[in-house]
Amino acid sequence: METTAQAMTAALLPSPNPVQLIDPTGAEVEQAGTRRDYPMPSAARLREIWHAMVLGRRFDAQATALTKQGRLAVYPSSRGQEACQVGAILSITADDWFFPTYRDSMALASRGIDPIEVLSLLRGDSHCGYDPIATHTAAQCTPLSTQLIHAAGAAYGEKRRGTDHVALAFIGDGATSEGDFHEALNFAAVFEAPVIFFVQNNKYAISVPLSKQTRAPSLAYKGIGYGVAAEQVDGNDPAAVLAVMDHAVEHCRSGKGPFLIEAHTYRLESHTNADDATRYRSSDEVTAWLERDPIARVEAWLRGRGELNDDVVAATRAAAEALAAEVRERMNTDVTVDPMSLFDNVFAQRTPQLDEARAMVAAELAADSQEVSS
Amino acid sequence: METTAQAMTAALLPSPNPVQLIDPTGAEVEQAGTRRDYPMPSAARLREIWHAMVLGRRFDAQATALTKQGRLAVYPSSRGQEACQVGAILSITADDWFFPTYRDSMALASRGIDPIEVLSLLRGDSHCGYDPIATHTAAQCTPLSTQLIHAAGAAYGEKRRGTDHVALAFIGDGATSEGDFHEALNFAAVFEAPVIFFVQNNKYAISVPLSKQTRAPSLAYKGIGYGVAAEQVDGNDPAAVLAVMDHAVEHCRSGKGPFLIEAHTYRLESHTNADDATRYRSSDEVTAWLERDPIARVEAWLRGRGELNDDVVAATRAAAEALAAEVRERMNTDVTVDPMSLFDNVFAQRTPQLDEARAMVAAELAADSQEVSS
Amino acid sequence: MTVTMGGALNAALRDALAADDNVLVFGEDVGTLGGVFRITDGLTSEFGEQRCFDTPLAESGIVGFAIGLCLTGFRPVVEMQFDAFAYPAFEQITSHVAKMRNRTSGRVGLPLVIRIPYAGGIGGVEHHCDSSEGYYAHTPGLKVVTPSDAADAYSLLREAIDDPDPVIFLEPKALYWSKQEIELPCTRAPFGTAKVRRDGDDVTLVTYGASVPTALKAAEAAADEGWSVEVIDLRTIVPFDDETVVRSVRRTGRCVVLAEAQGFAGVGAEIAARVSERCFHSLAAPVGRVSGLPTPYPAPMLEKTYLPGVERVLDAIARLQWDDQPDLTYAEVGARG
Amino acid sequence: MTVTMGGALNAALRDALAADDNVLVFGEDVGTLGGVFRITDGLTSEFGEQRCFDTPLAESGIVGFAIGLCLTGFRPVVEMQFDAFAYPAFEQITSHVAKMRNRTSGRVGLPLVIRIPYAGGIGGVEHHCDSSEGYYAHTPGLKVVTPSDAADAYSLLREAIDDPDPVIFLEPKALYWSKQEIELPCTRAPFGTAKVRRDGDDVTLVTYGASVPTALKAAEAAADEGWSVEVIDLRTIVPFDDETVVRSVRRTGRCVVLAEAQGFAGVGAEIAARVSERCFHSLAAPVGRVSGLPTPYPAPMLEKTYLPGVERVLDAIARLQWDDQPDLTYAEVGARG
Ligand SMILES: Cc1ncc(C[n+]2csc(CCOP(=O)(O)OP(=O)(O)O)c2C)c(N)n1
Ligand SMILES: Cc1ncc(C[n+]2csc(CCOP(=O)(O)OP(=O)(O)O)c2C)c(N)n1
Ligand SMILES: [Mg+2]
Ligand SMILES: [Mg+2]
Repeated sequence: METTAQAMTAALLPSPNPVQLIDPTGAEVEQAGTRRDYPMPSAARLREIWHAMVLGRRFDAQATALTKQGRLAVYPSSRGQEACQVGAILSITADDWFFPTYRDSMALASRGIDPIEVLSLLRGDSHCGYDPIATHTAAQCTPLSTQLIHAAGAAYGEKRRGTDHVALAFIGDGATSEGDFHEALNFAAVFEAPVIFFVQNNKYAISVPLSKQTRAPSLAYKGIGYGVAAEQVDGNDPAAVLAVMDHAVEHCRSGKGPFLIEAHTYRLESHTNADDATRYRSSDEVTAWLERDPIARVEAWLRGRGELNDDVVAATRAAAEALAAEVRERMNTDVTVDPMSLFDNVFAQRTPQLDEARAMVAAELAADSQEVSS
Repeated sequence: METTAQAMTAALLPSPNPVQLIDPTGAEVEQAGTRRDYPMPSAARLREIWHAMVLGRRFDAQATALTKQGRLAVYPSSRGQEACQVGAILSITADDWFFPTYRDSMALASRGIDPIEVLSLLRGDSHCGYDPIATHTAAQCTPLSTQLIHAAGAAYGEKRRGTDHVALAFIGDGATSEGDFHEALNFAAVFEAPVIFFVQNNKYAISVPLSKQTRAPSLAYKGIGYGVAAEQVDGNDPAAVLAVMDHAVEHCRSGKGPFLIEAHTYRLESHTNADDATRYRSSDEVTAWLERDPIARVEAWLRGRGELNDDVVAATRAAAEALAAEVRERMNTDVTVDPMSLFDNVFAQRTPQLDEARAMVAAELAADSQEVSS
Repeated sequence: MTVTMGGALNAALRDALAADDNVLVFGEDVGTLGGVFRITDGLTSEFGEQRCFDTPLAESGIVGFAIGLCLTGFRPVVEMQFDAFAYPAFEQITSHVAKMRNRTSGRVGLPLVIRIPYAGGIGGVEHHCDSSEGYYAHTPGLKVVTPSDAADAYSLLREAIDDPDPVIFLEPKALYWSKQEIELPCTRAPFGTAKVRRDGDDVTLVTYGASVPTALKAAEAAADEGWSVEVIDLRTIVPFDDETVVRSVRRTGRCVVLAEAQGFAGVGAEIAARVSERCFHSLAAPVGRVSGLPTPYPAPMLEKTYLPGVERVLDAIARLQWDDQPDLTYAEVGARG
Repeated sequence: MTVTMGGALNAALRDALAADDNVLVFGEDVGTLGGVFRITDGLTSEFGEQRCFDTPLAESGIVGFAIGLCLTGFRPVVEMQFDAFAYPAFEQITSHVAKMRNRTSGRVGLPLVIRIPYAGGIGGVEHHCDSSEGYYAHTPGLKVVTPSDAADAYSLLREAIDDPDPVIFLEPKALYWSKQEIELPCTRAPFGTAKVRRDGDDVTLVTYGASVPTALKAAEAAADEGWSVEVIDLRTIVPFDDETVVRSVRRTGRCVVLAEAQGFAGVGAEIAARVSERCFHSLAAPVGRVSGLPTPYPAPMLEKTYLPGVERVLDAIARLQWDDQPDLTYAEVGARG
C-alpha cells in the first residue's frame, strides 16, 4: 500500500516548476526536474502555432477595437494568453470536444469557427452564434466552472460510444475555487473520462489575485486529490504548451482517464473593457509580463534556426490584417433579430403559455407598425 | 521555487499509510514512514477514551433499540466508529466548536450534551434539541458537507475574536465529493482558519463504496490541493486518533491554518435502520472489520500494562448500563409539542403573514377541541 | 394487477431502458441498492452497470454530467435523492438545463429527466420534505410534472423520457406505496393534459401530485355536506392545462386551489391568479388557497398540523359564500388575528 | 445633494461599518476593486481589509462562511456578483440561511444580508439579467427586499443590516445610476411598509424594485388617457404589506401587477392572487398581470421586446373593463393565439 501511494504520488503530482521548453529570449531550456518527458515540438508545428498566434492576437485586438466603437456589448480579451488560446486548440482535432469560457474567443477563432459567429454572444444578437453539435464546441460558458462537468459528461459519452475523441475544457484560475471544479474532476476521474482540464492561470479573477484564491503550492497540485495526473506549464511558452498538451491528449486517448493542466500566463488587458485593471495592479507587473511574450519567443526560436524569414512574417502579418479587415467589415453591418424568435427555442414545441405570450407580442408589434404606418 | 514546492509537498501530504499506534491485537506499532511524529498518548488518556467508548457504544446500541421500538423515527448508528466519535471529541475543549453530521450522535453524547437533547432530531420533536451557542456545537447537519463551510467561518470568527478556539468538523467519505467540501477547505486555507476537517471514511456512502467515490490515493491527498496539511489515520485505533488529533489541534491553535484528517474506519450497521446493508456488501467484509474493534484493542493494551483491571471494567460496564437505562427511561415518556410553536422561530418577530397563518391554525385547534369537548 | 406508484415508476424506467439504448439511469445509490426508495430496483442487474449506475455523491456533478452526455446523444434519467438535495444542482438546472436549447438557438436540446422525490407526509427529518416544485415551475425552459397515482406515474415518466426537453419529474414520496389496479404498460397521456379525478358541479378543486389524495378525500367529505366538488389533477404544472381548469371553474363558479408547498409565490399562487384572471366573471367567490404554512417544514411531530389536510380544504370550501354573504376572513385590510 | 442608488448603498454600508464593529462586508471583488458595480468602493481603504475583503470565487463558500461568522457574533453583508451567480449558493440559502433560526428552535439567528444585483435592462449577456426574487420569496425564513430609489436603498439596506434575520437584498442593477436629491443618512422606514409612489383613484398599479420607474412612467402616460393610476412600491416583498395594497385596491376597484420576472409562479402571481382574494368584492375587473415573458432572458438585442415596458402596462390598464364590457383576452377556455 505504501508503495502504491508513493507510486501514485509520483505519477500524479505536477513538476515542481512549470514546464518550459523555450525561454522568453527564445533560447531552448534544458529539461530538469520535470516529471515527464516533454519533447520539443517540430519546427513546422512551431511555425504553425506562431502563425495562428499572430492571427489570434490580431483578431483579439480587432474585437477590442469593435467594443470601443460600440459594436460589441462587452469583450473579455485574452491578449497575452495566445500560447494557451492557440496551443491547446492546435493540439486537438475537430472531432474532439472543446468547452470554452467567455474569455476564449481567440481559441474559438483558432478552432476555425467563423469569427462573426464567435462574436455573436458579445455583440448581443444571440447567446451563441455557432452550432455546438456541428463544431463539437460548447457554447461559451459564463457561470464559472459549470462547463467542466459538461466536458466530463461529453468525454464519458464519447468513451461509451467507443470513439477516441477527447474533451478539452478551459477554465480560469479563479474559477477553480468553485465547487463544480471539484465535482468535475472527481466525476472525470471516477468514470475515467478522457477530458483535459486546462486552467489558464492568468493570475487574476477580475481584481482578485491568485494569492487570495488559493494556498496550494500551485493549482496543478489539485489533481492528486482526485487521482488525476496533473502538470504545470509555462503558459506563455507555446512549445511547452504544445508538448504538455500532446502528452495530455495521448494520456486521454489511450484510456488513462482525465488530465489536469495549469498554464501560468497573464491577462494583459483588463478583465473586460468594462473593467479598470489599474485599480488593482501595477503597470510594472504588466510590463514584466510583456517581456514574456509568447509570440516573440517562438519567433526568436524560429528565426534563430532559420525557420522563419521576413517574407513569411510579412505574409502572416498580411493574413492577420486581412482577417481583421474581414471581421471589421462584417461586424460593421447592423444586425437585426426577429423579436418573434424569442419564443422559438424555449422548448422544441411551444406550450400554450408560450403561444399566449407570443400572440401578445405579435399584437404589440402589429399595433406598433400600424402606428408607424398611419 | 522548486525547493518551495517540494518543501510544501513534504509538509502537506499525508503519510503514505494510515498512522497506527496500537494494532488490532493491542500491540504497540513501530512508527515508520509517518510524515510526522506521533507520540503515544498517556495511559490515563487511553483509559479515559476507553471508558468513553464503552459508554458511547452502549448509548448507540440503546438508540438503535429505541428505533426498533418506534421511539425514534430513524437512527444512523456509528457502531464501529467509536475511536473517531469519541477520540476526536476528547481532543478538543468545550470552548472549541464542533460541527457534527446526522451520524454523530455518539460524539455529541461524548461531548457532554444531554443524550435526550441529542436524540430530539431523530425522535422528531424538534430539528435540534440542544443549544448550539451554549454548547459551541452546531445542529447536526444533513445536507452533506454544507457544515464544513460553517466550520470554516466560525473558526475564522474565533480567530478574529482573538481566541485560540478551534473548530472540528465531521464529514463522511461520500460527502467529500460535494462541491462544498472543496469550497470549505479552500476558504479555511485562504483565511487560515483554525478548523480541523475530520473525514470518517467508513467506506460507504449508503450503498456506494469508496471505489466509486474517488480515485485518489486516499482522501487525505486532497489537502495539498488547498495548501492544507493532511494526515490519514487508522480510525479504529483510538491511540492514533488521539495522537493525530492532538497534532492537528496544536497546528490550528498555533495559527498554522486548517488541517485535514482522514480516519479509516467502518460502519458496522446499515446506513440507518431503514437501510439494508446486505443488499450491497458481504458479511465477510463486516466480520473482518469486527476484528479491528477499537475498544478491544485499547482494552488489550491497557490490560497488558496493568492499567485496567476487572473492577474498573465492571464499573465502566455498570456506568454504561446506567446511562442506557436513563436514556431508555427518559425516552419512554411521550413527548408533546405545542403546534403553535410552528410560528415562533421563523423570524425573531412574526410577520403579518405568519400571524395570519397562526390565527388560522389557532382557530382550527379551537374548533377541534370544541368538537372533542362537545 | 396491483401496482404501487413505486412499482409503476420502476416499470417505466425498465421499459424505457429496453426501448432505447441511449437511455441511461444514474445517481446516488441507484445501482446495486436500487435507490433509497427502490425505484431503480433490479435495473442494474437487468441492464448492466453501463445502463444504470451509481455516481459520486455530488448533485451538481450528476446534473452537469447528464448535460454532457446529452451532447453525445444519450438520454439521461437522473435521480436526486430528496427534494432538498437537488439544491446543490440548482445552478446547473437553472442556468444550463433550462436554458440550453434557448442559448444555442435550438441547436442543443437536452432530453434529460431529473427525478426528485418531493413533499412530506412520511415523518422525515428536516431537509427531506420540501415541496420544491415552485422553484422549477418558475424557471422558463423546464417542464414540471408530478403524478398522483401509479398509472400516471408510468405514463408521465415514459412521456418525460421521450420528451425532447428537460423534465423535472417530481415524485410525491408519500404516494410511493399507494396501490392501483392497472395493466402495464398503460395508455399514455401527453403532457399538458390535466385529469378530472372526480366530477362535480359546485366547486372546482385544483391540485396536483402529493395533494391529490387529500383533495379526493375532501371532495368525498364535502359531498356529505351537500357540496359537489370537481377535482382536477394537473399532472403537468408546466405546461399548464388552462383549458380543463378554466372550463370547469366557469361551470362551477367556485374554485379552491390545494398544494402542499408554502403558498407565497408558489404554484398555488399561480393557479389562483390564473383562475381569477380567466374566470373572473364566473366566480361567485374569491378563489380559495389551501397551502403549506409559511414556515420551514417542521419536525415530524408537527407535520400533521403543518400539512394542509381535509379539514383545511373543507374550511376553504365553506368560505366560498354559499349564502351569498361575503367571507370576512380578509375583511380587515391588514392581517387578521 | 444628488445621490445615485449606488452611492446610497455605498453610504449605507459605510455607515453600518462605522456603527457596528461586527459588521463585515465580503464577496468577490468587493475589496480593492470596490465591486464590479462599485457599491463597496472605498470601504476597504477606509475600514481596512479586516472589515471589507475579497474571498475566493465560490458563492456557496461565501454564504456558508457568513453563516459560520454569525455563530461568533459577526453580522456579515455579502455580495453575490450577479443574480444567476447566487445559484451556486442556493443550497446554503434555502437549507441553512432560511432555516437556521427555525431548526435551532430560535437559538441561532442569522443576522446576515445577501446583496444581489438583479434583473435586466442593462444589455448584459446571458446569466447577468435574471429576476430571481421569486425563488427567495417562496422560501420561508427569508426576508426579501428591493429598493427602487436612492433613499430607499439607503434606508432598506441599513434596516437589513440591523435586522436579526437573514435578508435577501435585491439591487435593481438598471437603477444603480438613477439619481435623487436627498440628504444622507435619510429617515428609515421599517420592513413591511410599502410606499405609495403616486396617488390615483382609478386603478392601483402594484410593483417593486426594477419595475418602479416603468410603473411611474406608465402612470404618467395613463393620466394623459384619463386614467388616474395609484402606484404602490412594495419595497419589501417579504414581509408583505397587505394593508397598503388592499386599502388602495378596495378604493380604486382595479389593479395591475407589474414585475419584470417571468410571471408563472412568481411574486407577480402572488400579488395577483392576494389581491383577487382580499379585494374580490371591490374588483371591477380581473387583476391584470404584466410580467417578463415565459422564456429565458434573451440576448441584449431582444431585451426591449422582452421587458415589460410602458406600453404593456398601458395595454393591461386598458383591458380593465372601463366600459363595463368584459375583457375578451381569455374568452376562449384554452390558450389564445
Ligand atoms: C458562478 C459565477 N460567479 C461569478 C461570476 C462573475 N465573474 C465572471 S468572470 C469572473 C472572474 C473569473 O476569473 P478566472 O476564473 O480567473 O477567469 P479569467 O476571467 O481570469 O479568465 C467572475 C467573478 C460568474 N461568471 N460565475
Ligand atoms: C446534499 C445531499 N445529498 C444527498 C443526501 C442523502 N444522503 C444522506 S447520507 C448519504 C450518504 C453519506 O455518506 P458519507 O458521507 O460517507 O457518510 P456516512 O453516512 O457514511 O457517515 C446520502 C447520499 C444528503 N443528505 N445531502
Ligand atoms: Mg484568471
Ligand atoms: Mg461513509
